[in-house]
Amino acid sequence: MSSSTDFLLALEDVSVSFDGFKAVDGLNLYVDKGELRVIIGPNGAGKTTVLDLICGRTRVSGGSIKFKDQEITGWKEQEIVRRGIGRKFQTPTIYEDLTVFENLELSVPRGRDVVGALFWKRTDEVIARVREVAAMIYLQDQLERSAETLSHGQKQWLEIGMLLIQDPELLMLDEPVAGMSVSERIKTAELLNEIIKNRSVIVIEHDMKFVESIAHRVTVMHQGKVLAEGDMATVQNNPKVKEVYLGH
Amino acid sequence: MFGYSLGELGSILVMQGFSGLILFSVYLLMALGLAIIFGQMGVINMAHGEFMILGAYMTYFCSHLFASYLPGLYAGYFFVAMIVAFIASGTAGLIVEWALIRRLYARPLDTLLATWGLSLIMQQAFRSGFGAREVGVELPPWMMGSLQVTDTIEVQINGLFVMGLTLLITAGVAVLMFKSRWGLQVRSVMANRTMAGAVGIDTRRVDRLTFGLGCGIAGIAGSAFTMIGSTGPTAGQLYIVDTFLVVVFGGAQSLLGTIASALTISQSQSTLEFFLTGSMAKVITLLIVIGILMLRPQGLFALKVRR
Amino acid sequence: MSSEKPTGNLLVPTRRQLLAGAATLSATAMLPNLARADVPLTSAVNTTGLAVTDTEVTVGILHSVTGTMAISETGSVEAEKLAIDQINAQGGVLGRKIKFIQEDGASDWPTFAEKAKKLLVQDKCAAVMGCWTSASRKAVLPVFEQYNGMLYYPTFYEGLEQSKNVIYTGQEATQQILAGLNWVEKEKGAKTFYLLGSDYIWPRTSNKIARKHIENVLKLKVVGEEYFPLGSTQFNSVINKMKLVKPDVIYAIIVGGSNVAFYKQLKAAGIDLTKQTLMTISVTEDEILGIGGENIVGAYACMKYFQSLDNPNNKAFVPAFKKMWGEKTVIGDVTQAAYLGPWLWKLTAEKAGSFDIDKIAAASPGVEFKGAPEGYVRIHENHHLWSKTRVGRARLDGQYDVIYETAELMEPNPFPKGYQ
Amino acid sequence: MSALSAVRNDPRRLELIGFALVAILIIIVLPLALDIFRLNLVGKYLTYAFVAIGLVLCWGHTGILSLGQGLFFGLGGYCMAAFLKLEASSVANTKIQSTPGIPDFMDWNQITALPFFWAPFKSLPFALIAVILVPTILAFIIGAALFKRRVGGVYFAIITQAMALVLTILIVGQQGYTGGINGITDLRTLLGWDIRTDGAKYILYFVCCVLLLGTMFVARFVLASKLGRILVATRDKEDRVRFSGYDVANYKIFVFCLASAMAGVGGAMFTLQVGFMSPSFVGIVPSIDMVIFCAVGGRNSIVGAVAGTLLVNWAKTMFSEAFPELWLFAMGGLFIAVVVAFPRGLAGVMTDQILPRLTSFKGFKGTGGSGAQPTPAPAE
Repeated sequence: MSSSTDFLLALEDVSVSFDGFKAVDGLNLYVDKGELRVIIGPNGAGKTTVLDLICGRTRVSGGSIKFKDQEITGWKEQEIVRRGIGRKFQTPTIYEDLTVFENLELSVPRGRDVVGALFWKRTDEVIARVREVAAMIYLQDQLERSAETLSHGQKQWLEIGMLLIQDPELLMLDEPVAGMSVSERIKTAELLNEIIKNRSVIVIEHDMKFVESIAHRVTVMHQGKVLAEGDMATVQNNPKVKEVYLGH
Repeated sequence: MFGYSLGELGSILVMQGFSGLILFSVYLLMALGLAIIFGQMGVINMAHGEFMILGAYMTYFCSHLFASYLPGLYAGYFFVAMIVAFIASGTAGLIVEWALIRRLYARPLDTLLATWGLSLIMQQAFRSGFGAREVGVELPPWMMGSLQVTDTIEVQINGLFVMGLTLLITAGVAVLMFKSRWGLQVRSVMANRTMAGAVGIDTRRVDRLTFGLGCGIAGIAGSAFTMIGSTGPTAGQLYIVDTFLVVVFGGAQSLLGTIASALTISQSQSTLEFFLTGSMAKVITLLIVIGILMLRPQGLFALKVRR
Repeated sequence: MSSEKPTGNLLVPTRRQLLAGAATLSATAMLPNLARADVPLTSAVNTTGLAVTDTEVTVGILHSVTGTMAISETGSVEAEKLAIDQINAQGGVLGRKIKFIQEDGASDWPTFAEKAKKLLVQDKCAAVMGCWTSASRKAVLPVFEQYNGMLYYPTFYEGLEQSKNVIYTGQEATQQILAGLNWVEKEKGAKTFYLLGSDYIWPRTSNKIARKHIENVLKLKVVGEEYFPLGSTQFNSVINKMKLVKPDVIYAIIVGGSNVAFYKQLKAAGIDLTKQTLMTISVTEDEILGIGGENIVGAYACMKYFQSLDNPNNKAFVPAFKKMWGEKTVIGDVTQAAYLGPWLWKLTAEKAGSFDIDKIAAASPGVEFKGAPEGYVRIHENHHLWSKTRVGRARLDGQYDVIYETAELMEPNPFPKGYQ
Repeated sequence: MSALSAVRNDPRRLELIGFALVAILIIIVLPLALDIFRLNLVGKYLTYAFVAIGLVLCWGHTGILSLGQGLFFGLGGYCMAAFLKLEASSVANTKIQSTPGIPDFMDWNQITALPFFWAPFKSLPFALIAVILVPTILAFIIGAALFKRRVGGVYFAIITQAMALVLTILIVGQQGYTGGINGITDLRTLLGWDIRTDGAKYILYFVCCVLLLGTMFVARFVLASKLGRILVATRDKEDRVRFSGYDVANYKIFVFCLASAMAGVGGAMFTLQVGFMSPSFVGIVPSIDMVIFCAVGGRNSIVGAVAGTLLVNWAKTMFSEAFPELWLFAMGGLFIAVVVAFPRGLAGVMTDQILPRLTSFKGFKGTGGSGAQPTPAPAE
């Protein structure tokens, strides 16, 4: 089956195996422009691996991944990023040694080559952009704090901010609310709903409540395959899904 | 240089193959202890060579002990010596782990620096302890000489001995690692420290024993080396780079890889040595290893896992 | 580690204290000397600001006490201290006690240069006994020439050097090599030679000279020549090669730790040195300590001194050395050459009637030392020594039987024509 | 702007003060306090500081530990030595040789004509360029091969170490072309100017100081730039840097090359001041020693690196003069103590313990004077 062009992201028959164990097995996944897709599934279902495959962190054993109708399998991470895919890790991945400002500044999508970085000027424009994003992620007053002193939730936000400042067309979030307080979860939900206005988002999440609060479409993964797909209600009533979650 | 008859060339090949095998056993013996420590714990023990020399000195010590007190049993002193060497180096290893290494597990590169400092101290300790001069370890007569296979082919007895020893220890380590409960613990700790701790494995104890074992094996290696090499305060430094290359080249986590790489390196070295000078053979071997490592950083045998 | 330390080592500092004690003792004992009229005025014997007082003259000892070379250099240090001690006991040099400052070259050539400079510039040493490897000598040579010091260098070496500021108390290559080769040719009827060496200047130059002599003078055949990295411990390949070409003589110039590996592997490979002729110029009694007599018994060594040498000087020297440094110690060629240094300097100073470097350098040629353990030596115009060359055969107990010595003194010839 | 970087300014200012102190120490205090012999020694130590600064860049800030810096130090030194040796081997000086006009060690090894790769070193400009370029190119090759393949941490360390070993064996083995284990000795004049006189030694010392300060400022400029922050970011969260669209390998290659170039300059100054070059500076031991200098001073601090180098070497000299047999114990002990107790070295002690007591404002953080403990790059 050749790819259809109207999808932003199209995974077709993608597989990868580690020492014989098929972590992802003939997976098909299509994401529309402006869609917020939630991927759920029990541990070891291959959710994180899918993200790794899309962003080039892991090489596919077979199949094709198209982004904006362009084959990106085999690309380097930074190339994929520059193409417009941002990825947030499960545990907050930020530069503890740098300040919030510097964290965001480094993520500004300019001066990415050695020379550019060496003679980088911190223009008012950059500062303005950093401020703007900082405000979105509720850290406008924390700019000069060293990142390691932030709370867990704030770190999650900061990482999201570092992606936003690159203004990607596809944003992939791996358990964005893990370890967040209730109030932080609510704020995060708002943040996501803010974010998706002009881009597509893939979220991996366990917390069903949170999923309900944000999801458009849900994909359930199990043992490296897509078990079910559809809106929250249909998925929840799907017997196979019930079995996977409740069965054992 | 190539003016040999076919028969001669044949026996060259045999004898070269044999000396290659000796070199292989030597490398493997050196690398085993390191493979355990570096492969399983990620600790870079730059003092590995010194632990070997400690074993060598223990052997020297024993040979004198037997010569002066138990001349009757002299023929068999070497076996006792190897056990003593194992215990001495092993104990030293346990102490070092407790005093130094355990504070550095989070910082592998720093273990490198600390153990380098340690190696300096051990060298000087040897020098003040056993004198700056090299010591000669006398071997029981039965270990010397060689077996005449054909009129042109001879195999060396101590070479055979080293091979046998290597075989034995390698097998022992393999069993320990993959069959015994302790090996299971080691591997689980290396796989996931916190998890292992959670299921009630005393990770600290495992670490200490692993390090101790590694050093102990180094001790045995050192004692075996007295048969072919020299025993002096600084002799340990000669081995360290080779040893690390063997381990890294093999792929840190894999015992099989260590064996394979020891074989590759030793064979290429001894073959090259026959046609080039010793120096160039060494250089070319090293360059080959480095080259391959550049193409295949994870080493010969490495598990592919999700990072 | 510490638990296994045998106690023998603890003697080392003790010995040193003894020595210090002895030195001071003899110093005080000789005090009356100073009153004697024949002690020349300091102003007369020292016009260049060297460290010379009315009672003392300072010399330097510069060897490696740490690092890989400590193995070899320890003996030289001991010999030089013994010589200084004996000279002081006899009243010193020009009525002045010798005081020595010891520096550690740490087996590191720049450190040698650094320390040499310190001994000359800061300590103003009237002479320096030191260095062992060619590398360390090459490193200090410019220093001695620049600051005009006097170095007494004990090791047999490759030649190709001659300096106003150095007295070479060891043999240069031709002295050590030619006689030995002639001997094996005559006594052993050797036709083919296999040359081995550690990979650096001395073995390479020596083998070059050996090859020229074998091929051009003796009209014999060299069937192989091999070099190994310093510290190399794998010799099986070359041993296999030698088994095939079966040379009449294995000519080995392997140094340091490699020696141990080489001879052990030779023996293990079933090459019996009592049957296969092997000649070395690099294995002294010191090295045999590490190699083990049983591994080298039967090998021939060609140098100018062996501990077993039978002459009155040596009969006195060996016990004195053992008395000071312990019964176990052995004395190799270099150790003896190192012992010559202080004596030659004393004799030269007394001949010159001055400590001034220039006068010492000028007075050196012709100075003869009749008390040399090796018998008799005389300094040549080229600052090397006239000396006899001897061939020894290794015994099981790590000593050599002296089985041949040249009738005449060999003339030192650091730039041998036809051998370069 | 000023408001934003208010906090970060303090360590910067702090660092400048450090620079000033170093400058005063090496340019004014030491020359006045020490005789030429000791000063020349200091000059020798300072050449190691070039390497240590390079290590601050690639190890302290980027987390890539090279155990082969001696390689580049040596290459720089040998390039310089090659020029000086050729000048010293004029036909007049070498008429005693069988082939006059070539370096003595070549003559001893029956080489009868100058090898082609020696010829260009007759020109000083070429030699000076080579001093920087040769190490840089080699570093680029190694770096490109390894970093592009994401070889890091321990593996990089061991491979660089092996490279150092290879070059040592080559130099020793190919003595006809390299001078072998004796090295290239007896260097006399630079364009006719005798470098062995005390006067020359003074001048060379100050040249060395100036170059060192220059190097310090280059390093500071790099670290203060955004590139410097990317390096730190790479050290701590390499993946995140990649997912911010940077090609991490290029940054590593750049910093590794820079460090190597610095080492090369150090080597050249070493040759000029000590008067010869030998393989004993190319090998593993000197390479690790230099890492230790850097660790003692503080792997994150430029000033610390210089201070550490001076301190360790001074201690080494003192110790080996006072108790030759014991100094290895002291050295080893020092290394262990620093690594275990003060991972951030003198600089760390300075910023963490001493300054907070002296000054009112607390908790310096930033890329300059100090930084948090590095978590080494993951071994892949």
